[in-house]
Amino acid sequence: MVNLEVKLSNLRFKNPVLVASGTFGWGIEYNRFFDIGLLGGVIVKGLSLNPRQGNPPPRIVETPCGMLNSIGLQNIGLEKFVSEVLPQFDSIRTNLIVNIYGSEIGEFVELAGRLNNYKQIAALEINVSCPNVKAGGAAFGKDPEVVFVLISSIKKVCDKTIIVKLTPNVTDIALIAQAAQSAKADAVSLINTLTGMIIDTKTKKPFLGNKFGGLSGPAIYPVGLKMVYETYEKVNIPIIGVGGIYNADVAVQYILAGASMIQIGTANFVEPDISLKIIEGIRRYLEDEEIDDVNKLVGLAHN
Amino acid sequence: MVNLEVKLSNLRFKNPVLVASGTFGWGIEYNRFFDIGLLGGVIVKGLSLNPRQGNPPPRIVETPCGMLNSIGLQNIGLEKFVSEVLPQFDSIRTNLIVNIYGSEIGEFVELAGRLNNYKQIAALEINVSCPNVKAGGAAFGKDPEVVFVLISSIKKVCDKTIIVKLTPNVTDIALIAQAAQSAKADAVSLINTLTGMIIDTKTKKPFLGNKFGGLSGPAIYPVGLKMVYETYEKVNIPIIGVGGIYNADVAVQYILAGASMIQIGTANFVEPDISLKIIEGIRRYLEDEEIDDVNKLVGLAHN
Amino acid sequence: MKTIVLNNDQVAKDTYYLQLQVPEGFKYEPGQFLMLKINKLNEPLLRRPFSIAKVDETIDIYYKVIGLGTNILKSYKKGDLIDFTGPFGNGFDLRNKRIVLCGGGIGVAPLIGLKYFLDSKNITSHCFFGFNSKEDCFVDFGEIATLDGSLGKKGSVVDLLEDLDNSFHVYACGPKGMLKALCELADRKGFSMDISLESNMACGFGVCLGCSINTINGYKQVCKDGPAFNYTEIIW
Amino acid sequence: MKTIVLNNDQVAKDTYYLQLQVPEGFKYEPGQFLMLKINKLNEPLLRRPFSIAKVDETIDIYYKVIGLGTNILKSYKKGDLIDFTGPFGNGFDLRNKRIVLCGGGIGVAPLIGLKYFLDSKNITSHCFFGFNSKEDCFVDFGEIATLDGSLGKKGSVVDLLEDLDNSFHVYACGPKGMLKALCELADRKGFSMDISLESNMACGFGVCLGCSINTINGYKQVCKDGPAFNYTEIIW
Ligand SMILES: Cc1cc2nc3c(=O)[nH]c(=O)nc-3n(C[C@H](O)[C@H](O)[C@H](O)COP(=O)(O)OP(=O)(O)OC[C@H]3O[C@@H](n4cnc5c(N)ncnc54)[C@H](O)[C@@H]3O)c2cc1C
Ligand SMILES: Cc1cc2nc3c(=O)[nH]c(=O)nc-3n(C[C@H](O)[C@H](O)[C@H](O)COP(=O)(O)OP(=O)(O)OC[C@H]3O[C@@H](n4cnc5c(N)ncnc54)[C@H](O)[C@@H]3O)c2cc1C
Ligand SMILES: Cc1cc2nc3c(=O)[nH]c(=O)nc-3n(C[C@H](O)[C@H](O)[C@H](O)COP(=O)(O)O)c2cc1C
Ligand SMILES: Cc1cc2nc3c(=O)[nH]c(=O)nc-3n(C[C@H](O)[C@H](O)[C@H](O)COP(=O)(O)O)c2cc1C
Ligand code: FES
Ligand code: FES
Repeated sequence: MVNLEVKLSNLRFKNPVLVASGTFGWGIEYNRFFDIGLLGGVIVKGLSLNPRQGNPPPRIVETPCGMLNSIGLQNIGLEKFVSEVLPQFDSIRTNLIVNIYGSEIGEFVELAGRLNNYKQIAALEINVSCPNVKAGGAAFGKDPEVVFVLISSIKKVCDKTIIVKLTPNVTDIALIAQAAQSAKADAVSLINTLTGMIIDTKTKKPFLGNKFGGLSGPAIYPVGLKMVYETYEKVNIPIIGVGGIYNADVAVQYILAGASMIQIGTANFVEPDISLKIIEGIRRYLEDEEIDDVNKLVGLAHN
Repeated sequence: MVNLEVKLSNLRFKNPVLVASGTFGWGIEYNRFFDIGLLGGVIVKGLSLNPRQGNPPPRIVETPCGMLNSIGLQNIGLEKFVSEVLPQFDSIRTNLIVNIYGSEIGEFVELAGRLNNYKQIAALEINVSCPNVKAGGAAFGKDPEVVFVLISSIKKVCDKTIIVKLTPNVTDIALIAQAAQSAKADAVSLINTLTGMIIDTKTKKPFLGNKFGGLSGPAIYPVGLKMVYETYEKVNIPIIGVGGIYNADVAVQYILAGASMIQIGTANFVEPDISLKIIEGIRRYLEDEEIDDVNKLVGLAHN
Repeated sequence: MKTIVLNNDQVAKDTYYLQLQVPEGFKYEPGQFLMLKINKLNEPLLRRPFSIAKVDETIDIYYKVIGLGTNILKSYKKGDLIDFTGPFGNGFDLRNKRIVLCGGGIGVAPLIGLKYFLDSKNITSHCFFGFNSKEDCFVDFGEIATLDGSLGKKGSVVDLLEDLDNSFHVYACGPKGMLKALCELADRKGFSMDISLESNMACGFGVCLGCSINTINGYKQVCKDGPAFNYTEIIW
Repeated sequence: MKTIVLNNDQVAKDTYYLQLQVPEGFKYEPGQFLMLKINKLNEPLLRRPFSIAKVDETIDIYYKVIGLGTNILKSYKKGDLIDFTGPFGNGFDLRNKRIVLCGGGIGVAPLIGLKYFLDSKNITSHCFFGFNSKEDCFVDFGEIATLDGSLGKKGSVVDLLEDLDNSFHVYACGPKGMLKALCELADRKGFSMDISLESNMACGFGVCLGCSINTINGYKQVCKDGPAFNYTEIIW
């Protein structure tokens, strides 16, 4: 028997497989396919203080081995989340992680502070890829100082495990990860989507209503993997790997690169129960390699 | 009849289709498949002052809809290039563009100065994605000031058309393009490869001999397209679009995004005469759309 | 889930008739759709939505060859396994009025099942279907209009509905242009109408929020709130 | 270029025999290979190299199902068109010595054509082929060794070459482990040897510089400088 259990700060996870924000709804929708209690954890869709409409359609388009999305963080807002979604997690036996964002630091802090009151929530994942209204629209996650201030402020009002979700659209992602570490983040997750676009040659206009979108899916996994690998050499806090994972082999690659846990995103759309298959695949890999504990795999590619 | 001819500084190109450095050898190798004189231009593989061995194998691996390469700029060096390759271009009726790099500014400048003497060469493409020895290994192309100094210095010794090839592995590629423009570059070409890696789960080690490689191919085209689109709004010099182009539709997307010309890279390996098919496809698109000049297409997606 | 392809024949120009074995316990309502994974590769990556035209002995789907996915789909042979999720979406909302089905092109597909269902309940309905040309037609019932006049009445199927009044309820599916024209007609004539919409989809069951359309009540998801919507709700 | 698949049958465990129509003007030398584009999609993206086992009425290729590409290749049927480039690479360099062909597993493929060629020139050669097991064997000539002893001599094919001396020249192709063992044997026994190597390839004709191997004369390209190399040149 191999051990798949992993720990992150004071949390225990049955296995290192999480599902990525924005690709798993509020979690419960997937119960029609399998018992989501079998997952290491569920990261629900990006939550903001107030409800958001999101971007104009069309919002998604397929690209070679990937997809672009410009959902624009559509969500029901804190109040409805607390009254309608949270109670359903009373009976779900896995870690609930809430992905949050705001358009300025104050919004993040208020949201984190209020979510701190709910015992169903294990951790917060802070999405710093959204545009920072006060800084003229550039993403929070592109400036290490802003990340430091943001995460420090959140840590003051929230004692849950704090994970910082980093954007890959930067020159040096490890630098941002270091800023998160200095601000006492418990972990970083990387990568969010790469910015991209597609133009419709019939209309001669950008295809997405929002012009630009985030590229995800198998196409981007070599990029995410490299960012995890290089960040692993620069920080001491755990890394959660995400980006294009579509089978157990790629999941294992992320763990070997230095990820303590991994997230499945776009692949959930293609194969709703892919995360279960990946858990089984990681178990089989460990058995075949005669390694008794998944934690022993983390970062092995650096040796 | 539609016009496909485009101009760049004082050069004329039969059509806007070039072939990308490192994917077309020294050009002549492709004559076994078709008459390379039919191309808008040929950008030959990265040349350095002295011959270079390149990186240890394995050097390439396939990824979803893409490939990673870590060739490491293997090449025969200036002397052999001048004596063995250049004379063959006397009889080839297309624009020869030489892609160059150095490990420090002085090397670039010497190379550009010496290449300035050869009439067979129409333009130089300056590859600033290679590691800068003096700056501790970070690429030249990540620092706008370095790009400014480098290109200004090259312009002093070389009066050929100067194209600056930009790396996408930066927070703000338009900023680098602006630096190139300030230094009086004649054009920028983007994008070079995205840095990525793959880990072999059998050996638990990075697959490539050099660990990291450059991701190219269809997978990356939405990223390249977006960078061309945003750079078009920030600079006045022509943009040459490159990254994942594999058919005429994607080529037209790049032109609509703002590229005056485009380069075909990885697709040359898959289909050696793809560049000819893309020229024909662009022509057919213009005919279908009843547009009489490819130059009228440039940047239309911004309207 | 996987099921067996029982038939995949061309029935009109670029139009194929796909029959799948009905998996045990499979339930569906007219108006719902399946998401098909076309091959085992990462290209095409996402599943493609197809309306269930009808389910009795088999699950019937009619599809038009458009791009990457449908070009591969047409090479499936009897006996091959195909991977589906669903059925997803809401069934048509049945109204207590005189019922008209109006379809254009491949949009006729979901209406076939509705007609079949209404017949089984002894509810009378009138069918009007439009195609570009005779060679595009894949139904053998209903009044037909073709743009080139090669079958039925020459012109748009919308013209066939000129006589409707507010005692009618229309279920419509088809290309955007046709649906827009129908909406204008409905405004003019006063009949009520549900229209079945399309959108690029990633999941098909409401989690990606990618298939939004704009309505007077804000963005709605085609896959979960539709695919049929009351026409007065849509902002084009 | 495209040509027609004439046969694609399984001939041993995971091993298929692909026969292609010989296009007009097609020329080849034993030792060369073709690059096949497996489908029209971007996945798998790159062409895959396969040795030409032999050309007479047809182009013969033997291939082993390994991963993405070969799993699709095996579904090709008689009459399908397949897209190739090549032939690329150098033919085997013929030596004026007593000739031995030594192949392991699918590495036997290119030696079939060499044997055929030598026979046609009335040059005597001795063939030694190794497989894991009887079920992997797809040749009906030569001396066979299998690791499990189910066919021929039990053990490695390398053991069959113990009697060679410096009057012999060996052409070898097979897995890395076997080739390394052969190199040691060659050092010990003094025979000369050319070995056919593999590498991931993007272009197949010397322009991508991706298929490099390390030699005492610096990096060389398997596709252009090989695929066969004098064994003394290789740095493992
Ligand atoms: C609920 C629902 C039910 C449906 N039912 C049916 C049915 O019963 N029968 C049927 O034939 N079809 C049906 N469709 C439509 C069907 O899903 C599409 O025709 C199919 O997905 C096309 O897939 P493809 O891979 O062949 O084409 P793709 O290559 O994916 O192209 C499909 C369309 O996507 C858009 N698109 C994708 N990429 C781009 C780009 N780069 N630029 C511009 N546009 C782009 C275009 O509109 C294009 O025509 C239905 C759709 C929905 C939403
Ligand atoms: C000159 C030459 C001649 C050849 N002749 C023959 C022949 O006659 N018959 C034959 O059967 N084969 C031959 N081969 C080998 C054949 O080309 C390969 O088996 C084939 O390309 C496999 O393709 P695939 O898509 O099925 O496998 P892939 O899925 O591409 O995997 C193939 C191999 O690539 C490597 N690889 C790719 N990605 C990774 C990764 N992420 N991590 C680790 N490893 C990876 C591994 O070694 C893997 O086994 C030849 C090769 C060369 C170079
Ligand atoms: C439709 C969609 C919506 C997403 N929404 C969010 C979000 O709300 N918050 C967030 O941090 N990341 C979001 N992401 C990014 C994913 O969580 C993930 O980081 C990214 O898709 C890369 O992983 P993948 O390639 O496995 O999908 C979204 C991705 C997709 C495809
Ligand atoms: C094998 C290989 C070698 C390359 N060598 C060079 C080079 O020497 N100089 C350079 O500027 N770009 C080089 N590139 C980058 C390409 O010119 C191009 O910018 C990149 O591959 C993206 O385009 P593509 O997706 O069409 O291949 C190389 C790319 C590949 C795949
Ligand atoms: S397709 Fe995902 S929400 Fe509708
Ligand atoms: S495969 Fe491209 S150089 Fe050998």
